[in-house]
Amino acid sequence: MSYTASELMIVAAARALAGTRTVFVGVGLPNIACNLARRTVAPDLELIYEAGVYGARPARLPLSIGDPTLVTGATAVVSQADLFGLYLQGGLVDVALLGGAQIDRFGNLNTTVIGDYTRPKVRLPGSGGACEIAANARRTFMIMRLKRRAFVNALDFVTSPGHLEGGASRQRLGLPGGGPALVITDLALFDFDNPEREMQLIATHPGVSVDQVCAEIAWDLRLASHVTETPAPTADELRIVREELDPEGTYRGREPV
Amino acid sequence: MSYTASELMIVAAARALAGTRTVFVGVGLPNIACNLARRTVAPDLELIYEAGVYGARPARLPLSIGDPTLVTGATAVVSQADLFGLYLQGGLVDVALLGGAQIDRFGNLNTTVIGDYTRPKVRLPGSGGACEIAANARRTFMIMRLKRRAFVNALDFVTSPGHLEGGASRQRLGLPGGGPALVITDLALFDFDNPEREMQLIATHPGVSVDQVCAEIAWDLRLASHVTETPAPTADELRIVREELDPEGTYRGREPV
Amino acid sequence: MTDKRCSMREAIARYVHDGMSVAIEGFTACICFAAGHEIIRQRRRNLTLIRMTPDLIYDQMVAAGVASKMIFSYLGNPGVGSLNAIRRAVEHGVPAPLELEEYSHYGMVGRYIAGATRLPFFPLRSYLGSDMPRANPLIRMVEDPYGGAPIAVVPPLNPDVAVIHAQRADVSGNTQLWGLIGSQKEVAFAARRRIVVVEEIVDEAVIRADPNRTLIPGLIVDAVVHEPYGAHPSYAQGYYDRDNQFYLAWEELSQEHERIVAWLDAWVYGVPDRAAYLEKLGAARLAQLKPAPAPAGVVDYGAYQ
Amino acid sequence: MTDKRCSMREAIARYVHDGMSVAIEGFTACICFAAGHEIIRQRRRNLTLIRMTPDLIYDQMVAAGVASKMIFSYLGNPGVGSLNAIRRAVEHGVPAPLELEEYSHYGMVGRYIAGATRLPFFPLRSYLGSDMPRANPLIRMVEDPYGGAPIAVVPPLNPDVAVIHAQRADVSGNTQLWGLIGSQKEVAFAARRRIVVVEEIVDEAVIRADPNRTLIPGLIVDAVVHEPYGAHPSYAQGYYDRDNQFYLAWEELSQEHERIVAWLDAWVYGVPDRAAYLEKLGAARLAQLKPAPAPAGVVDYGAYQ
Repeated sequence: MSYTASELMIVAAARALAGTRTVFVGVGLPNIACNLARRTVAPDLELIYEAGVYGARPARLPLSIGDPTLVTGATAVVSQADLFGLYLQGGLVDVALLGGAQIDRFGNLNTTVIGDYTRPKVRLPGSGGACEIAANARRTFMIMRLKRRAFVNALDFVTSPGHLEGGASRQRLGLPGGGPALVITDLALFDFDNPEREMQLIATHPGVSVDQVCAEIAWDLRLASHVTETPAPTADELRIVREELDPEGTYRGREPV
Repeated sequence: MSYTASELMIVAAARALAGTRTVFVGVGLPNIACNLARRTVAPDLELIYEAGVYGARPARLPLSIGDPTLVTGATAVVSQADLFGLYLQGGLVDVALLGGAQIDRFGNLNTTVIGDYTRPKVRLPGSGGACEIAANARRTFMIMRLKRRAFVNALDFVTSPGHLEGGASRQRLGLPGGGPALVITDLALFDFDNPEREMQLIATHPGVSVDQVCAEIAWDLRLASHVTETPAPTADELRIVREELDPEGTYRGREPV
Repeated sequence: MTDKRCSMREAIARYVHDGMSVAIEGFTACICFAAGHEIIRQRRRNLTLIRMTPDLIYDQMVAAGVASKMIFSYLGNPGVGSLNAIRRAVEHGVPAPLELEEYSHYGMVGRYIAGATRLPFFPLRSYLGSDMPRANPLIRMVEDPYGGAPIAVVPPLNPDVAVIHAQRADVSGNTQLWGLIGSQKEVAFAARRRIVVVEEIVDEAVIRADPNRTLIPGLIVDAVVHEPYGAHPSYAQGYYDRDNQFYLAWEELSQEHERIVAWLDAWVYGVPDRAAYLEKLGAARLAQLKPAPAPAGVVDYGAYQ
Repeated sequence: MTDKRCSMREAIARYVHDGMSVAIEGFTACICFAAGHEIIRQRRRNLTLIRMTPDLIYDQMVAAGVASKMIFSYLGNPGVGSLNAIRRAVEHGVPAPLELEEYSHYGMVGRYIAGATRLPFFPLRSYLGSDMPRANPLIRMVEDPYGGAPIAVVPPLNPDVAVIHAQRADVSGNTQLWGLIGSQKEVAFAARRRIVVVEEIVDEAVIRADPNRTLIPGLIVDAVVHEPYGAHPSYAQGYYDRDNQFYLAWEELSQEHERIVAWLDAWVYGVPDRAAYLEKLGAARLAQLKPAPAPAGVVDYGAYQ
């Protein structure tokens, strides 16, 4: 069964959420991944949106993180003071899904500028909630396309802290959350399960070689002791994504891999 | 027309609220005084209760500061975090009414202990909200019976700051509110309108002599340049108190002066 | 959705142990006397009792000997007088000494907020010029990095257990409160374990029909106890009034320790649970406390499909 | 009770002046485009625009040349793409340079809270390990007086004027919101002047029937503007949906400054007020945005007499 790169990313993210209770999420791929997880590997998963929503039950595919369909029928809708203070900073977010324009080997993220901060070549959106999400969530998963200009040696700007300079540097600074745990891309998966907390390849997607992955990464990529192959999406996973979660194909893409 | 000492205190407090917009209030005499003010000299007066109520419209005489009759029909009911943070500390309280077991010449109040803090002779209620009310309200009015054991030279414990050591000492410490402005007792009225911010006699109640007042005060009492006589309650004021606000006489007392 | 319902007996047995810190909050409203009585019945000892206004509930618990320490901000029988049992413990060590840790109201609220939001401290414009920081060295000062005057701070407070009384919840603990909400939300998020006690268990759909009223998500709730009139003699807005008669009687009754002991024998130890307490109280007395209806009106969230 | 109703034209003329700082808040929901357009029409200049998510409203205002500075936390067309006019101002100084003062979302919320509660700073667990404090020296550190690690703080923010869009208010400005309440309450209390814009003016009794929903008291409100659909193309929960078609069209339209100028001529300068804008938009388009009903259900506050 053929599938798109986006579909594979959705499925990989959903599987990684197995058993998770709460996830801090935005719209688009992450939202679909979380809803897929709830229908498959994480039936108790509750979605938290920075707009102030806990336990959303959207009646349609939400088009923005503040879509009114996220409000109607939700478990709780709260002020952003409470969302960031009680839910996020209070330590109730198990996993947060983040993206970025640039990521480095320790999972630090840039969503602020390309170029110099005061005279940027490209002005990006900025932090939004990402800086505090990265600090407080128990674990963060990154979802990004694997591209050499994104997986860089040195960020132009550190918006959201990952494992900082690696090792115990994150804990030493007193960041309460555990930091980056997984990077999900269109070509491969990475984790940080080594003492240096450095991004390492754990799985390539079907048909992708390790060399292809390395070619898209600016630094000398570390490989896990066993690099596996990501299992392809199952028919059931694809059916849920295509028929239930994104029937109009807004986010899942159209080009098969 | 005869009246009780409590009725005179209620009336004096109500008159002092002329033109006031917001008052931070407890139950009992202060509550009745505020409701009298709203019916006479301060039609726009809104009552704020530390329980979290703004703009109460009680359908009966409230028996505690958290009486449910204060909630039903109120303009707003909020968390105590918001009540103390947004309303009080935010600077929206024009006048606060406070009481105490001891007061000194600068309007500092003790509601904590008589005797030593760690081995008290009498354990009093403590601050409640009084400490921050005294710090943040634009002006505070004290309502107390005039007794020598209450109007003391040195407090056993400073619970709520008044004008501290007098003069500019309150401003120097950075307290945002203006501090004590008026003391309403069963024998006389006092203000602090002098550079030393020291309590001074401004009016004696009908039939009370200055000597009687001085006899109930531990320190050498300062007199305002013109000490007047408190006008007796009017028939209309007494009617509102007796017929509308406290028909069962719970708070207004029974012994005529 | 996990069904977390259990009896009060089970909830206390499971989550409240000797030596723990316990917060039964509710400012004048929704004070869970049912939980306090069950803690007395199960003869817990050396508890640290946390509450802004100890009210009659802690007066009873202190007289019963469950507590060795209290963290609070106002010691009074609201609208009536003193808390005589607590005063006896503090002034005369009867039935046992009681250590006090004392704040102002906003200081207590701030401690809950700092505890709930994992902050090292909560800043507030209070305590300057007061003796309270001398009496309690946990009230400290912080410099303003923007050049203003120093400001007082209080440290986080994370009770081992919080008991929250509310109007309604679903079986998994998604909880809605209205009327005086006090600091119920803050203490719930600050605590390590949370027991929610409600007047009504409602369907999840009732909660989801008005998500802005959900102050406590089931996510953080460990036990849901369905205990109608569990806040008597305090009140639950819309369900019953404060039993002021009891508050007045307590002022008299609590003058002597022995009379409280007798009262506890009759009304706490002498009844197995809240249902028996209510039966003893009598339906007529409860009926008197019932308010006339005052519906809130309906708002529309809109169905976005 | 003072009647504070006035037209949007009067409200902006009276309270928004050149050089002021203005916050039109509302997180995705209840963004008061009507106020933004009136500010453009009245040709205000050198405003500091404050908003967590500038959204299309500030993209339009920056393109129109009203702003010289922006304080914000996320620059994006939510769910769609970039804010092209703001990017042009920042990257190329078109139509004029725009100074940026940048925080994270929680930092902005914290600035509002500190402003609203007269605190010298708001502490939050963010910014450590980020370059944001280097880019913005107003983000500072404070030592923990209880011996923990230092914590980041942000200073208070007190906009000269806040514009709050909400579902309903009474004539004196007692305001109720539901759905995403964002930081509307915090920014309202933080501001020096507040303009409330509502879908419906209701009787005071409607407000008093559900006091827990009153987030902004009339006490702090300077003007009440009745402006149905005043948040279009954003939405008001229960009243209308987001006009996503417009958000998608803006991504395309805003690619060139000249096209925005033409759009402003047609939709802002070319109409005298919101009523004319809505007429131009057409009743059919508005009707499409109407959700089916989803009533919240009723709670009872009880009449205590």
